[in-house]
Amino acid sequence: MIPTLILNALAVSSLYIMMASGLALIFGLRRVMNFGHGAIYMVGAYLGYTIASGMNFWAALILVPLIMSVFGVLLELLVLRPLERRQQIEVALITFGIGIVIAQIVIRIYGGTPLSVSAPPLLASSVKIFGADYPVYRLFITVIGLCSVVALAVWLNATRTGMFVRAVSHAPDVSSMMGINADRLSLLISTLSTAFAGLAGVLVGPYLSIDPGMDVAMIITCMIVVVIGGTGSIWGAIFAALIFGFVQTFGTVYLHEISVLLPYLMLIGILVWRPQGLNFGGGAE
Amino acid sequence: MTSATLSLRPASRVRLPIFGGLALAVFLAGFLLPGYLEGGYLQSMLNNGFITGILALCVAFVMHQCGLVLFGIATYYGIAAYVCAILVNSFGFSAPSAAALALLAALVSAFLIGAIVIRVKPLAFMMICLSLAELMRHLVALPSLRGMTGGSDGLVFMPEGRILGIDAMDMLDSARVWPLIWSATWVVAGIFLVVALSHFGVRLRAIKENEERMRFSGFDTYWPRVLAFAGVGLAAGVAGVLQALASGFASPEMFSIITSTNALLAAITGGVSSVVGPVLGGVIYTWAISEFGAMGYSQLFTGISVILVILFIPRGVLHPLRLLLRKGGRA
Amino acid sequence: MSFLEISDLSSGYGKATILRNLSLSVDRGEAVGVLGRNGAGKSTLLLSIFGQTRVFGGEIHVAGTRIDRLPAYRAAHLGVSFSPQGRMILPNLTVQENLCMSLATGRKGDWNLDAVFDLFPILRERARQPGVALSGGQLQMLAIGRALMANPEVLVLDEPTEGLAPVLVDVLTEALLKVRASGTGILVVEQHHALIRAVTDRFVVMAKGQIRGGGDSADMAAEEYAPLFEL
Amino acid sequence: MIRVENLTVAYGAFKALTDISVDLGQRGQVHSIIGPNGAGKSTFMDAIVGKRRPSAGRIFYKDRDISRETIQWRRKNGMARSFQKTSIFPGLTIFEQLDLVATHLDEPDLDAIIDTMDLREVLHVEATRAAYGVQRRVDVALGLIGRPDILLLDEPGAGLSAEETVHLFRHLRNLAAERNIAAVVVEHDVEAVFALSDLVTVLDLGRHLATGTPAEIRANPQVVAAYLGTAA
Repeated sequence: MIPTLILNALAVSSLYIMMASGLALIFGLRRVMNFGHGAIYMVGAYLGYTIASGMNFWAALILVPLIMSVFGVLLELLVLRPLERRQQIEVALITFGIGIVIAQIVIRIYGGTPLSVSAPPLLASSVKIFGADYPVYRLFITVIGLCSVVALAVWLNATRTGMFVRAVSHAPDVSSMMGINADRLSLLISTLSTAFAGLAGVLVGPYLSIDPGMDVAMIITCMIVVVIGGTGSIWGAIFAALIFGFVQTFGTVYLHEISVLLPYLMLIGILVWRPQGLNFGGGAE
Repeated sequence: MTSATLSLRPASRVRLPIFGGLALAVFLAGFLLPGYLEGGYLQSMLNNGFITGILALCVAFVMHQCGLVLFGIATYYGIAAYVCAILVNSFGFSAPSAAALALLAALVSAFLIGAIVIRVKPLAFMMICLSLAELMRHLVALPSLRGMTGGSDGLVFMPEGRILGIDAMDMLDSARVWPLIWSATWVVAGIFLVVALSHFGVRLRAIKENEERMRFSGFDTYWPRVLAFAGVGLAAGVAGVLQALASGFASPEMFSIITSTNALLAAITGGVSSVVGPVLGGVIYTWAISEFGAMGYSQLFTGISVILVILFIPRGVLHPLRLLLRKGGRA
Repeated sequence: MSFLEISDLSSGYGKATILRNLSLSVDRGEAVGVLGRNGAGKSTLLLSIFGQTRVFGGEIHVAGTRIDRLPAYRAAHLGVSFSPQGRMILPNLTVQENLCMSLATGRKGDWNLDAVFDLFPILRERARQPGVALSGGQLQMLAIGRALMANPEVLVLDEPTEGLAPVLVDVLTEALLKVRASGTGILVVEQHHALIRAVTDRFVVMAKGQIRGGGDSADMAAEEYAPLFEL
Repeated sequence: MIRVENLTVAYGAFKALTDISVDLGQRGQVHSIIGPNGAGKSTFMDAIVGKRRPSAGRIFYKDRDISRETIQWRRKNGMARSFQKTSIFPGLTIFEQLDLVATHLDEPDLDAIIDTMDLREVLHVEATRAAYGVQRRVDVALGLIGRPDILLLDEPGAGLSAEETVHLFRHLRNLAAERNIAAVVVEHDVEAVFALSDLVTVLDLGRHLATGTPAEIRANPQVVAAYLGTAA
């Protein structure tokens, strides 16, 4: 029981990590909270459904992040850059509006009924872990989640571009005086962030279900994760996403229906304790 | 809290009789409205519009006085509606006592939440308020509370007793409940206006402008904002009770993001520094959303409105008008 | 037009005007010292070049390109690089990463990690440590090294000797002379007359946001300049 | 009025101020604090008004240890400050903000302050629309409200032209005399400091170098070496 739960928690956390780290990266660079992130994830999921049923799941896994990165370019060029001088809350509200519009368009196209995607044959089986049958697909999500965290860490810490991203996140003015072009980095980060959201969308299809409320549910989750992690702190967000996944998974089993309230109670609890969030390991603020 | 006395600028004092007279005339004329509308669609639209207007006033107040975006006003609105409905249904309270306790519940919950969220940064404040509304939406829909809250179907209730001379049963009639909604809007707007003009209002705005200087001027900067937040919760509770009484219904949808977004939109469009603008905004958006809703586009309309309003009129449609009236200088 | 040409510049922060109609130019390979009391506007002058102030009037040209309306990062790309006051080393980046920030300019030249490490050997030993772990003198070396990594035509320094022990001032003077010898120009704001005299060709004196005068650095001690330093 | 004993303020491992002991604030006098950038002047100011907690040492105000008192307590008990970066309430009119603070601190004669700081003409202007020199005067006026016993001013001349600085300093000198308050000023403009101060304290690298009359300070060889240089 417990090992299965831990694995489930890791699988869910992986999705949250892919989402929340993207949000935190954009926030670090641009000080903008992208409230449309949930809608991007939703588009990823529905596109994934279309491609998976038209071609196959593996094509969706490759194509959707590529297509979604176009949204990132648009986000940077049409929203973040022109609105650079507006207040961060105003920009956040605009992304929120954009999120609603995107979600509504998706609902227009696909209708309001939940859809499901089946896992590809290769991953549809289950394996024995600690004596219990466990679906391979969930392990697959966890592996992808872990890989993306490792890739992100390597990219941020071992490449020159990653170092520039860290520099701008910590000290935008010093970085600009040293000649670092934050606009170009922001384009890259936006693209990465939406691609990750798309990837999470594709992955969620065979695991949970695809429905019209998934954008709101995800953005609320992401916001709780980001606030708990300390606004803008990437590692804080990743850690908070892990906690969130575990609390949610174990809560569902041991606390039954009360578990939907747990994340919120956790949020309130942490804010009473530390109004600035957990925020360790070098947040942007 | 030492003083809440009015301190108007000299120029405003001269104008007070004129504006006061005009306002009184409009207020009295409002009661005659049902005679012209003869109930029906327009009247219920107006009722809903004014209720949204009260919520918009709350959002505008917090934005203008505290510089914070209250993106979760639905929390207190919904709490009041549910408390009212539950007290009537499960505990047999009469309408007036249920309404009074519902307002108290809104006030207390806003006070407790305010005490936590007022300390965090503005962006986190916005996100937390939104999350709390979602918390409530999930809470009232819990299957185990179904007996009390009606679960995801919402809660129908039939109150008894009279509030301000109107029988609670009659309130389901849109024309009969109108005087209550109309005067409540005036009371809320009036109180917000008086607070804004009082020393307490100036103090709130001063904290918004420069919290550090306030501390260096010997002021406490935490409790005034918590109190303001609690007061706003109470006002949103008024809207919630009105909605509950007018429809005999409380539903999880009252807590939805869309409720909060519409109030926010109405406040920004109307202009957060005015008390007329947000109410007007509430009426206009309620009408527009109902029109677009008939075609199934209500959320799309909300989304597009958010983008356009923030992009082009972040300070409200009345703002350019005011600048014109003011002719550059302060009246 | 000189390589760095500041003409009739008025700038400041928010509503406050600090510089008033200031003009100054630095040629390729030339070294200019800026003197003046605290609060004279020397730092504001340098920050204006790097887009960190609000420009109310006048123009700034670098290598013939007008930069006061361009994004702040462009200045470094065009060949001026900055060692700011207080060093502004990023504490959570390593020494080597701090140095490599300047690679963003994409400018090629003789200054690379090895050259900077040769100039300041202590930085080589500390290359993998975080910026926060350095002493004041090492931070200053790092700031100068970071600016050199951009291979500038003109190196801009704001109070490089601030808070340094006298012996370190000598080390710094030596290093700056080597920089000059490599053909790089220098614009330095400084309170230590000795350093200005040793390193620069000419000096100007600022007071209350304006340049009040100047001359050859070699003659700084001359009688005729004494009134300037009383400003 | 203020006695600082062995004050040390550290940010992590870095000591911004080391073991400073000095008496400040004679009624009716202007006491200036000078020193190079990074000497710890602002930290010193912050420690006195309660924005920064001392790591060691104590601060006495009217012979009472106030090291642990809040900013609000200090203000209510007669310690006021102005800011290096103008710190006023941009969206309020000048009257609104003065009136607000005056009501809170029971200032009996706001009119006198308005006249002293020459703000009568601009009372109903929104502060952000006022000229920078006016904003600086509002900053000082906010500090004057409530009959403070001691007024600490952090670089009142920053961002002002030479004429405006002199203007402001004349105001200050008159104020100290008229209202019998102690003015403590952190300032860069050495000429203005020497011309208008009764006492001068020099800080350097977080240490107390000297305190004395302008004439004594000018003649102090240590100060000349560390700070004034050829300017002495």
